[in-house]
Amino acid sequence: MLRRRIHTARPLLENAKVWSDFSNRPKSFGIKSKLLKQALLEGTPKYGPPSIKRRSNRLKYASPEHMDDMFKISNNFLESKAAETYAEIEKTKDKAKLNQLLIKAELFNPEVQYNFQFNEKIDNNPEIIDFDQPVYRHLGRKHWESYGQMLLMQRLETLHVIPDTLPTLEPKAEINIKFPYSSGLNKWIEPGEVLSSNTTYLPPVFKIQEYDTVDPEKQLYTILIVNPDVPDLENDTFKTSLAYGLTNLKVSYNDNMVDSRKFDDSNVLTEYVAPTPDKNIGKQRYCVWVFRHANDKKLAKPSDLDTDNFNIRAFVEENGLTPIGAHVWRSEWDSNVNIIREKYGLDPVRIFDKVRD
Amino acid sequence: MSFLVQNSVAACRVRNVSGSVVNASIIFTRGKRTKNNSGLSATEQRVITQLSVMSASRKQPKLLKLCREDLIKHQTIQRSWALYQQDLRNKRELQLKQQYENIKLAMDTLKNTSPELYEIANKSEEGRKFPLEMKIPSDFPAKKIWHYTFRK
Amino acid sequence: MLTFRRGMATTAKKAADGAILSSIVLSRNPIVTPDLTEMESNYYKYQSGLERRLMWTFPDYFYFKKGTLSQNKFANLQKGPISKLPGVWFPKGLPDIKQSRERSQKQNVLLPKGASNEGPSKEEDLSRPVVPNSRITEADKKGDISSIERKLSRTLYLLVKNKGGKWTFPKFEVSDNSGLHIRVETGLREIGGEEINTWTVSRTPAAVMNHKNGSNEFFIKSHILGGKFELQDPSKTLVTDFAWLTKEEIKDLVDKSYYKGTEFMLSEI
Amino acid sequence: MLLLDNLKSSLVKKNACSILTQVRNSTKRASGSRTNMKDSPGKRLGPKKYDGQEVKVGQIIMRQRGTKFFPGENVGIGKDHTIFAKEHGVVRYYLDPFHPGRKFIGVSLKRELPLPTPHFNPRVRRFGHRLITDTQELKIEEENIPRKQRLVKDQIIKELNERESARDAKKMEHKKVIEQLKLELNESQMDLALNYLLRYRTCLRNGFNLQDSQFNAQQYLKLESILSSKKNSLSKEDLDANLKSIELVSSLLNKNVEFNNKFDLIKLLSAEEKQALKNQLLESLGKYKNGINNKEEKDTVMKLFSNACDFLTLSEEVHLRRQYLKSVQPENPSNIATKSDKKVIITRRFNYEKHRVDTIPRIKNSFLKRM
Repeated sequence: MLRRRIHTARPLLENAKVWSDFSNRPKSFGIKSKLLKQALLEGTPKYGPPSIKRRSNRLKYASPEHMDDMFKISNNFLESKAAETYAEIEKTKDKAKLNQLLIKAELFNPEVQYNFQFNEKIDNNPEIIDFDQPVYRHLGRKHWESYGQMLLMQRLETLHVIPDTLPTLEPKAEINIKFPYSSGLNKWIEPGEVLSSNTTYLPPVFKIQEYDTVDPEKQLYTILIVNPDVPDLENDTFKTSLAYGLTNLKVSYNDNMVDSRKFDDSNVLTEYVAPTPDKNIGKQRYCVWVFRHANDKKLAKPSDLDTDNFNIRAFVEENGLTPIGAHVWRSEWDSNVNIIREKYGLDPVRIFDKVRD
Repeated sequence: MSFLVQNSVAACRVRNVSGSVVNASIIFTRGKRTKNNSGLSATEQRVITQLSVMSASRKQPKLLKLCREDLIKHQTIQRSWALYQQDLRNKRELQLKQQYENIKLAMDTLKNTSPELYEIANKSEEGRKFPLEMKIPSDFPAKKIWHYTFRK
Repeated sequence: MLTFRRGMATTAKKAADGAILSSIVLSRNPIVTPDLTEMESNYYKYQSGLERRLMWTFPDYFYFKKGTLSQNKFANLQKGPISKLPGVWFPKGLPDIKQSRERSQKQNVLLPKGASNEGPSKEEDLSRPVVPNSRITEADKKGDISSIERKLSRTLYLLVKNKGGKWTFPKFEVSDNSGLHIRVETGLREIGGEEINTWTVSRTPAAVMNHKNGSNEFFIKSHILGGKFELQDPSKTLVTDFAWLTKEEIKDLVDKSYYKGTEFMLSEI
Repeated sequence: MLLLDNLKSSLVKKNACSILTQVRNSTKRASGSRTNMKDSPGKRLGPKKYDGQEVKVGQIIMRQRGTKFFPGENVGIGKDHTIFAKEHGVVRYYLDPFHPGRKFIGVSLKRELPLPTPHFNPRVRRFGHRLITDTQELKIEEENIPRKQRLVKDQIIKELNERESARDAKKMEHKKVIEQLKLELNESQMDLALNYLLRYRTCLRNGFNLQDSQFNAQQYLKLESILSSKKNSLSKEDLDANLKSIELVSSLLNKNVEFNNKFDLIKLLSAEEKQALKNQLLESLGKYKNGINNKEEKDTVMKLFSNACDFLTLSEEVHLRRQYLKSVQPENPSNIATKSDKKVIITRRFNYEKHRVDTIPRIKNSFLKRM
């Protein structure tokens, strides 16, 4: 029964333009293009919406009726709510609460939504999607959880990466890998993809996107790539080898590509060994694990790292690492493997045959 | 159209059961000239028309595709509406809570000050009827807005 | 004896210390639907626009039998959609027509008018056009707060002014054990005449207010359904004026503490 | 006794009732109704191996209708839900706390290993392969590739060669440009430079930005040289010298050459130079702001754009081209034809205000392609 008067009950904050005043707000909360911004906030121009590139398509397009009028009212309403939240923010001291409020204040800002929905999220431009801002981290996490995270977990389980390497994973950060050096390819690898030996013969680069609140100045990370499918002929089973290890890495929310500009020899646990599977033994899994260090403690380089028979569980236990993200790709014998083995100075591939009994 | 035809046949079977003259073997189609040659009676034709009103075939509009700005605008509108409704809901709940607490307080006070009145106020009112004179609001008032004459 | 006691029972000032008072929150329910806020009216407009754009084609063959006069009338009134022509450029997109409706747009269905608006309409004429009455009444125009016909879209509450010049809900001292709700109903008739039809929601008081002198004022909710509140002889009842007011108007008129104690009972529409 | 009597009488009553409804015909029916005689032979379902029995690969453990038992570790399930062994070992029937309400059949690789393996422990796996030692067999297996690969092998090799020759041609082009610019590079440096430029160009084409492209190309050369030094066990000094020369060559190239928006190698232009050229172009284009009217004008504008790819980004160039070389000139009195004109092109356009079709005769020169 009780319904009205709410909108008119707060005349004070009605005109508080917290979203349109950019004097002390980051640029990433606004749409970069002036035309787009105008079209969004002040109504679609006569010649049609500027987001449609072709003139003929603009001519054909018709907006729903009364949309602009209603949008203005809605935007003012949401903005007045945001102004209330900002007023609350000034009083709040608790950090976790503050984070929540900062998200709440900007989450429904149409400009923020436009920026996030229609721009590149993995290769983000910090001027548009700035993951330093809690609201973009929140949106990013939601976006990741809606597909990427589920895909990753499904691949990890069906390929038995868990529990063959580590018991389980609680995904916290989004990990992406690509191989830009080996063939100049500019493509993010989907978890579980089978890659040719030529693609993987030089080390990958990693992108560690944190969505949690961490201190990027202090937080350290370790990356391990392990292969749990190395034949162990003596015991007629498999052993795990360490294909690549990087440690004591630092990443920030926006600048989080881990390539050799980010680290030097002191960060390398073991040099990259390219996947060169033997013939007739099927696909080998290359599991990328990313860990957070506990208490910003640096990891000392162990002198006796057995890369051929690597016990990842013991290593993680010893160094107090917390797995936060993973990735996996698969490699198989192909006719190029011998060439790569030669480049690495390894013996030519071994050829196996299935034991039949 | 196939959906429509099936439906009309089915409807005719039902009518057959209830003893009508309709022949189930005829397959009806709307839009076809059926004046004399098909032998469709007026009732049959009416059934077809009625069924075709409910059928979606050839009546649906094109999918609504919004451009990027309009999509964001639409989302903003829906979100603000949801928040607006949430505000109203919260306020209503708060008022109801206040009302309940105050009824409780009033009754407690009454119990302390006058147990006799408390007894009366607490008596069950089962069987009490809602007055018939109470009206539901309409969009526009009636010619006679209020009835001033009342005799017991 | 009886009349004397009742006459004494209308003001709080004269109430003895620790007395029980009973007040009536008499409301007149809205007669017309609530006024829409800007937000609501615009949202409904927007939604109905979307709905019209996404509606199924109007099945005119269902409403108008083929070959009849009314069908002819209807068909003549409709503006047909733009049809496709070979070799012609349509800047707003190629027409996509099904059942003589442009599928990418809303359908404008024009209905033939049954009666003309011209000429005087008689009460007996059943086909006369419907002209709704105004939602704003004479009382609204005059600003007459004692009329029950004001502010049709809001809930109004009866407030009375006592001799001290204070506005309150009508309150009565309870001196017998007939019940709070009985007392307010009889009291209301003492100050407003017998010709009121009220319906008291419950015997249970909706709120209580503790006064400084130790007296407790209980509030009983009631609705007026018909009849008229007419001020009786002020010398007997100690009530000098009355008004039908909305929640906001009550806030301006009564004491702050009094408003705070009763505000939650009052409806916003 | 009384109970028995009761029962008897009720039985009799029942029978009496059935006798009453029975119809006796003059002839006896030959056989029962149609629903009989539909029995089929038993399907021999059930376990074929029991808990603790040893199985070999492929042996059937259970035949069933539906999944009465689910396949557990080291077993597979057929299309009729037959459960069979995938490894040789010991059959185990077990329950898994992670799937309550399901029964499992698994094969344990060793008799002492219990099933199920704890959920968070690594699986127990058998490699099950042996190294081929027989030379004859080895030779056959070495050359053996999957059929699908074998079928496309020739095609792939052909394409590889084509790409390789295209790369060589590109290298020659780049070499010419470098020689024109007179960058002082010795033979090995030239080799590095050509490889660098090729990879630099590939990265740009694949959508990397300028810095990343340069870095990726350099990193590629460095990693390659590290690999070769390790293989040939070069000393650290030699490797450092190699890396240094890569850095030297790449920085020299970065300072002197760049790729234009068509990915052709050109001399590096500074931002000011580019701006100047752009201004110059805009100035000379200014004349044609109101559209071009004849073929000569079209040719001159095309000519002005001939080297625009060197100093404009692709989007800038496309934008300008669209602005100055419109495929159809906008309607104005000068290019609307009259009826007396001979060579006219007619467009028919729907007019939404007047609700009719407009016929617009245009002279040929208002269409870029027909000029």
